[in-house]
Amino acid sequence: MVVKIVQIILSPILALVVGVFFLGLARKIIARIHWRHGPPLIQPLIDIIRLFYQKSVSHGRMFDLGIIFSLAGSIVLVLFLPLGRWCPLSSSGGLLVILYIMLIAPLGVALSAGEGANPNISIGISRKFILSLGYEVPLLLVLLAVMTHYKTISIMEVVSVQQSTSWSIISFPLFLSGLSYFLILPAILGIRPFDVSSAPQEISSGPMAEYGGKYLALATIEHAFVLFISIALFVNLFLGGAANPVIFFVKMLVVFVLGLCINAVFPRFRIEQAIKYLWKWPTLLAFVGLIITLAIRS
Amino acid sequence: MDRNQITKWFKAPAKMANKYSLHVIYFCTGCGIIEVPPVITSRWDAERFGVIPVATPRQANLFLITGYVSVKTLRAIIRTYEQMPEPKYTVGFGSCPINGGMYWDSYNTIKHLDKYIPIDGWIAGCMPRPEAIFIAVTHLWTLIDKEMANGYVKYRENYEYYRKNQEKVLGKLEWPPLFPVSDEPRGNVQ
Amino acid sequence: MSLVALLIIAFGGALLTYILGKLSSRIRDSFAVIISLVLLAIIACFYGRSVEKTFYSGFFGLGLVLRLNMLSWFFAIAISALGALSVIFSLSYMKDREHTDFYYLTLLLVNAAMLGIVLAGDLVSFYIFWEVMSWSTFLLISYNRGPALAAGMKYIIMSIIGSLAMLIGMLSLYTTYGTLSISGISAVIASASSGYILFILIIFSIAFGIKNAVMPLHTWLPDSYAEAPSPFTAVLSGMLTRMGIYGFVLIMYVIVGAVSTLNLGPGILKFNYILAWLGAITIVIPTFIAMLQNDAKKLLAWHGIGQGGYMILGIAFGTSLGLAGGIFHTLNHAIYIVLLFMSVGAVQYRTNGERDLNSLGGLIKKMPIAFIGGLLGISGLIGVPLTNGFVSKWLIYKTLIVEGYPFLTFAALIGTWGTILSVYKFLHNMFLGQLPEKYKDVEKSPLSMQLPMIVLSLAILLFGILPGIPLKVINAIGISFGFESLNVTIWGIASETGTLNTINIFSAVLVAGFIVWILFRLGAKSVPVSQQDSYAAGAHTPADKYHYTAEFYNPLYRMIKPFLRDVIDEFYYWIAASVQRLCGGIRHVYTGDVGYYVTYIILFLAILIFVQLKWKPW
Amino acid sequence: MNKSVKEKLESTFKDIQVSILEDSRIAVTVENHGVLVILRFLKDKGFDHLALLSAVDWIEEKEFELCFILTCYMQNDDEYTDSQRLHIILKTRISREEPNLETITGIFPNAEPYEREIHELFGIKFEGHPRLTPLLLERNYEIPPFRKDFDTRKYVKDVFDKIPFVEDKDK
Repeated sequence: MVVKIVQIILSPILALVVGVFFLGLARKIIARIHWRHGPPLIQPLIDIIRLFYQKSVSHGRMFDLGIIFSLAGSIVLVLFLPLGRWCPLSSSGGLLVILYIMLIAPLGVALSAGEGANPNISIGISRKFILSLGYEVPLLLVLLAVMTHYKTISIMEVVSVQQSTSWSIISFPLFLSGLSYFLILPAILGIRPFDVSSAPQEISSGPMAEYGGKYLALATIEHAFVLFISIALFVNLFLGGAANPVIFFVKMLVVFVLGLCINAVFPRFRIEQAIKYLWKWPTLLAFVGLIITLAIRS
Repeated sequence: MDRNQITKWFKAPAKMANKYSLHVIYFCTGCGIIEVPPVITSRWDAERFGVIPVATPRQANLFLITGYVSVKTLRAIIRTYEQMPEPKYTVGFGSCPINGGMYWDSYNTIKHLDKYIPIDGWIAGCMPRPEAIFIAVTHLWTLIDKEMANGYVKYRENYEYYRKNQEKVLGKLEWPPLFPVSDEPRGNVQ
Repeated sequence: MSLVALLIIAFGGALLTYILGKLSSRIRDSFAVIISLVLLAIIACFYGRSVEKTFYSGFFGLGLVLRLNMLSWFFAIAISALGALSVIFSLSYMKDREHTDFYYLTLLLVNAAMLGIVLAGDLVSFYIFWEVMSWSTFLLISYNRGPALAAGMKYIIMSIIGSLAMLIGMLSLYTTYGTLSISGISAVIASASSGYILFILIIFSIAFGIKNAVMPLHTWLPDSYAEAPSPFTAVLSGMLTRMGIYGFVLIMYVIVGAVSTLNLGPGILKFNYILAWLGAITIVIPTFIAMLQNDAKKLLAWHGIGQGGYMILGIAFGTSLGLAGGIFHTLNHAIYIVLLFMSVGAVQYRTNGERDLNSLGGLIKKMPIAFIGGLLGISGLIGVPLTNGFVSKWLIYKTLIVEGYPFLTFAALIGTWGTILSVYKFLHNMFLGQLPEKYKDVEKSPLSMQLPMIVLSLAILLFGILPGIPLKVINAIGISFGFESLNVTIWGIASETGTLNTINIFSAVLVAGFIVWILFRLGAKSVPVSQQDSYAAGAHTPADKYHYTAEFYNPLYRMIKPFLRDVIDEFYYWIAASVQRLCGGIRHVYTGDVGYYVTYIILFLAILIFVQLKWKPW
Repeated sequence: MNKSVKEKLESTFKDIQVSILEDSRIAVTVENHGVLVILRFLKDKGFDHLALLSAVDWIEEKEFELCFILTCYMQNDDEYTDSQRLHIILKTRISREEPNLETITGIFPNAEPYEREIHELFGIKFEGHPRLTPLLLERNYEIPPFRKDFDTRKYVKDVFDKIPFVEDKDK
């Protein structure tokens, strides 16, 4: 029982550290792609400390509670994901609960920013939801393919089966689903070609327009958690989790750097182009993957 | 550049964090904004010092007023400055905000910008070079260290006088005063 | 206290309120509330008893039977609870309207009729109460005159078609088996040929499909929800439309029995597989149509249709988990859709009837309770963990995945994401964003409106965090149908293929929320600011023009709008128009003066004589 | 080519002076009441693009001079007949005391902002103009700023220098 308590306390902290490190790494890699020296790796940490010391503006009670609820949702989601061998809350819901808790974060931010009474925010939120509908179609097909392939809804079982047999990204039907998940990863993370919902130039950073000091800090931390969660889900489902957190972290690093290098060179999509892209190739791959998995299973 | 001295971080985290994470509000007030793109892109790369442009005043703590300030732009500058959250710093870029520069006798430009909003640092030159922005940033660091970058405190204490000057030039302002003002009747000087 | 006395109190109470209404409105209001609460109390203490008694046997030789078992008790308690809450809600909503006695009479009549349906032990009394319910609903829908008359007409025509289908089914059952009592038929029907069982199932599912607005038969619902007065729409959407689900469960699992419904029809074309696909389509298309609506009540109406699809998916596969999911979703849906319609009603009451989402906004500061009700309602509708909607959806998804129907699960999951988009637009356009000038001095909703909203919000959270309470009752229903029991615990369902533990989720969210709240308090103080002080690129925010609502998901509209024309509705209107043309043509025959009629008679006689001479048929 | 335009102008209108400046420019001076007629005539001749409307303040002769620069709307640059490269500068004089003129937005709708600007900066009133509201300036001035008798140094001394610095608020 004590081990469980330690795991429950340790995994969100680990997720926060890894997430903030990934944010710093992202800015450094993008800078190096631009031939710039780029900020130090701990720059996001400095920004967060500064934001916590800066006063801010509040538009009402929902403006505060929404961002708190959304960050709490992200922290809880980390508890459901197996990090290496140990997974704190795996016994209470499995992939379906993960899928549904993933929608707490955008909903919380949308509710809190919505009260900011600013059209930039409303346009940003509507784009964020359209984008989430866009990448949700292939993501659901991918998760259903994994669930029907392993005939279970608990993620620990998926990881343990992969530990014994081969990684699911190599096995025949799930290779297509893995590829489709990798194609929609930037949309889930909200980075470069798909950062259409928080575009600083067009809609003055969308939902973040009215976020000042500590609100912006919580939003950055929440972005770090989303970064960690989406990549951890990919590693767990397709790269077979890991025996201990170190290997798990290395796998996540590889996936993140690979994804980032591909996507840092793209200009930002318009929202229609993003939806057309998301509903064309990734959905096709995921659909074919699901049909083959179904055929093999029955 | 004492960013890596850990002891300073533990002694005064607020000051150190403010120094090494200056987010500039990307607001083109005058002809000087043409100097900012080379500063933030690969030629001079301000991000090395933690200076990045942000979209809204709510997220910013440094306001770079670049180039001449026309009477119409002053209204937007005051509005943006008041929307920035507290520890905020302003830097006048170029000679026009200092004393009107070459438009010293024009009817339509603001001569001494610090009559209307407090300015922490000045960069002389009729469009100074991008390195001058880094000089301003380092200058701001020393000011923050010595607790002298208190433009926002000055603004809060003498808000009444700043407001009066603003209304002398701009007439009636649409938005309510930022801090409570004892509103004795003031004729608007035309 | 027998069932007959219960029904007498229900119907008598309705008539009595009408009479009292003549004396004074205050007495009528309080009497209506008392009657509803008394009914609720009586039904509550009927828990666990299963009674079957023929209360009147002289009805043309058929015994009218009243029956109470776990299923009927479950629906009865839901009906009376929601009926009481909507009566309390309509106290202040209908305060200054004309002929409110008629409104209270029909509202209590509808509640009483629904109780009758649920307690009916035989098909005749079932049909009688069904007709009473349909007619009083028609009267209530067309209460607001104007466009409501057309909506009422559309509703009553489709209900009559449904009732006729049910009548045909009953007649055929009576001719083959001689009895109409449910227990009698269910004992005998197993021996019937599968073709006959399929016929009975199809006939009854047409009637119940219309009432539950399954996809092809759904067109009456959006107009009637939008035009009926809000408190009645709450009852209409909460329980009345779910009589269809009660009917489906009755016909599929009580009368025909689970074993024969599940293997009806060859291979893939089983009855319940097609029904499941109908349910899946009913989830996806209405949810995306809901996204395009600009009228708050129409948006919720389309969601009412969409959620009906989840219930059909739940009960279609006849596993104990699926049945539990379907029935639990019926209760959850009843709770949060009533809450949402009450929230819309409260906003309507304060902004004198404003329903258009594009001209509302920023009401969170003026009507916080209505906002909280709306927020919890939509989180229940979406299925955010810690709300009741999540538990029932989890059950339904688990059945579909374990049974091996990934594409049905995909349709259901996409329905959820469609719900998120359209339901956030609903909440954002009404409560968030800029407050228009003309609603500056709107006050809070009155207490009699806040009370039901608070009760229902607590119910959503309670059933979301401790789902064991309702699931124990639902498990008992499943056992009464002969399914194996789920091991239900107070915090959820425990099973080896995946357990759901809501207490863990709740405590995790609580602790994480507390930590984040402390982190939030540690940061520097934040200054409250008005909506005028929003970022507008240095300009002053113009009043009434700084609110983005029209065409909220514009890029998505342009992509999916052509696919979402309601072709079925147009098809029905085309049929109606062609029938009208036909009758118009026939009407020309009767020109009104006698000369024509005499010539018609002579012509007819001539034809008869000619036929007789030519072919001698007689 | 501009010779034929010159003859056409001189033949139809009597009290106008037409002089050919360098190769492709014609200066036409006319009385202020004849402006509308000539503009209509030139527009029908194909000079349908009012490139600029500007004013000059001849303070010694106490007159304002308004210049209308007309040209043909060039569809595509390469094949151009020399008549289409022609610029016509129409000049007219109005007295400085009561400076008002007919508006030409009837003929050239795009003149509306030009006239508003000239009204704001020179004080010339255009009768029949849809909205003569201020276009560029934030404050209002007794003497319009572009007039020669507007002393900008005195104005700056009166308005801007009188505003005290915040530091010496206690004086």
